[in-house]
Amino acid sequence: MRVGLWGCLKIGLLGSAAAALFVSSFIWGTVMADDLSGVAIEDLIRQAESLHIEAQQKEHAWVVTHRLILEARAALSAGRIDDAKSIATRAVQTAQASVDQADREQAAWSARVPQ
Amino acid sequence: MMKHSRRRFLRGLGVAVALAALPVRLMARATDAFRATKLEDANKALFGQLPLVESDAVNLKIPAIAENGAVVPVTVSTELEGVQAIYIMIDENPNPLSATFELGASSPADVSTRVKMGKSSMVRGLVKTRDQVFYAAQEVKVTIGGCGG
Amino acid sequence: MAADIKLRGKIKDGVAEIKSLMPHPMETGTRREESGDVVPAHYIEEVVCQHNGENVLRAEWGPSISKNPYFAFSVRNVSPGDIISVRWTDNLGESGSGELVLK
Amino acid sequence: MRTPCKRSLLLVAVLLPLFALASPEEDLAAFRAFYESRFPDIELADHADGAYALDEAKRAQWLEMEDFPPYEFAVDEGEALFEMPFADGESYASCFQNEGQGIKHLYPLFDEVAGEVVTLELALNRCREAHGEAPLDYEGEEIAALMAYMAYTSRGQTYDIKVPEAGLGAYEAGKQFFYERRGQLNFACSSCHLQSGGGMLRAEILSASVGHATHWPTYRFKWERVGTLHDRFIECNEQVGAQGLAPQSASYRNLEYFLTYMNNGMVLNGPASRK
Repeated sequence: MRVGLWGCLKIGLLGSAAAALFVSSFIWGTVMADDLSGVAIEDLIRQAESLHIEAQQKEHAWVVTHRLILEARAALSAGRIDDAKSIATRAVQTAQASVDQADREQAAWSARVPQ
Repeated sequence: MMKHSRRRFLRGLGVAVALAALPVRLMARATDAFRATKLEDANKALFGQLPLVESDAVNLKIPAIAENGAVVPVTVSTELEGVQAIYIMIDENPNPLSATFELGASSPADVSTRVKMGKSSMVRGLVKTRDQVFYAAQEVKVTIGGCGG
Repeated sequence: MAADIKLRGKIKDGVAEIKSLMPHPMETGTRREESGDVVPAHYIEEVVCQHNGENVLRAEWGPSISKNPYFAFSVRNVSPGDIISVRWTDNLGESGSGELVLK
Repeated sequence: MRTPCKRSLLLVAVLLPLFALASPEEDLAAFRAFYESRFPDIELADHADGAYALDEAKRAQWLEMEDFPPYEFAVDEGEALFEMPFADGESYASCFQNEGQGIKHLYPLFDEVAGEVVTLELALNRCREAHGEAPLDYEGEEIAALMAYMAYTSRGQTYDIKVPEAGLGAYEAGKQFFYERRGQLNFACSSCHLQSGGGMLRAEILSASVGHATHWPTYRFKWERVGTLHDRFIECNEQVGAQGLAPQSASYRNLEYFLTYMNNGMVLNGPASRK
């Protein structure tokens, strides 16, 4: 059946077009998601900064946090999204650890005084 | 961290006058020897074909482990007669020849200074008489300081 | 603030043991500033020591002598009142000097 | 980045009753006893030479340096600076007892009126400001040279730092700083210089904290210049991965107060040279 065959072809073409659209929309979606994670990374960096400032106020800030925050910012503005994300995550971790250290040491220090 | 500021050192006014009164130099600067990057080349530039003889008569005082590679105290002395010059060489430095000391007739062969060492190296103290060169050598370890480094 | 060579000495059995310290940066010409710029070579090339105006010792140095060089040497046949002088000249043509009257 | 100390003494005062409080005198006795039992063969007074009291080979090299140490230039510069009159005709001598000669061992002291620890560096800058001069950079060469000269005129004086009732908060804050772990390496001053004092950190011998405050300012061959105790605090903090505080911040002054009190009975031997 010619018509049928053509019809099949048409359906097939339409199908591929739809599939192409679907795929491209998927890619577009990924781009959108990346854009969103750029904002998320910015949030991570801000979180690290605010914890870092808290540690500074408690006089327990770490050198590494400062360095990681700068590196995360540089990676983000260079468009190295994956790097930026992992560096920012580490910045948050070290900043949190420095704040935890400050809080812990408020009491822990006294055990080290020779009696 | 630390601020390093370099100072300019003023020159004494009397220096130019005093320099003019200096007797003629005994020797021109041993430029080739100072520029040599290999121990053999420095030796050749300084001593030509003279043989170098390791000798207990040369006293080389230098720490086996340097506290700080930037300031390693070193003394070279000898009781040998007729010493004309003393030399300090550091094998592993970019230019092994560190210093030469030409002695006048009334100067005992005994000099001390402090040298820079980039890394662990053999250090040599050499003394030259009219026709011979004697030396003592010692390995000096330069530690990369942990906290202090 | 200019600082001259610091000199100290004592006589022992007619031999003067002289110690000197010379303020000088002794730049090797290979060190870099934090900015990455190479600090130009600036080091003492020659040191001349005199006893009552007579040359008794002449040293030539490379840049591997430490910053603010320390230099000790001895002079024979000295008496109290004798004058020991030391003068350096560096690769930029600058110089410095110091004098000591032996006691 | 350094932040000034914002920890209020009030907070310390609130926390103090939470644990057994030893008096400064008891602290000092326990501190000295600790080092005496750790180093039974070393006179307490010898710790003023730091790691050089603990190792013969290092001591020999150091003595060679001390024979003609590079800080002598700083002492001369400091003397010239000290005697240079201010624009109003006065000079540093007018701000200190005994015209500033042989008084370094009296610092740091607790100023009961201002309610804070006053170090000699702080007193020097306050002197300048009182006479209309701009304060000196605490990390600069001039203040280090002045300190070198003032230490030189004070050599041989014995430390006898006092902690009045009002100064207890500052003393306790300094003590806490000494024992608090800091930085990514999670080290306290005491981790290296009390617990592990005399031990090795890579190629270095860790000095004891008795004697840590007696020999400042110090020419460090690593710095290639004379630096102050607070320069060293910043460096120590950075070495354990902590951000250094501002020189002459309240916390560093309190730390200096505690450390110097722990040197009571020892003799001032600054300026000095260290590797």
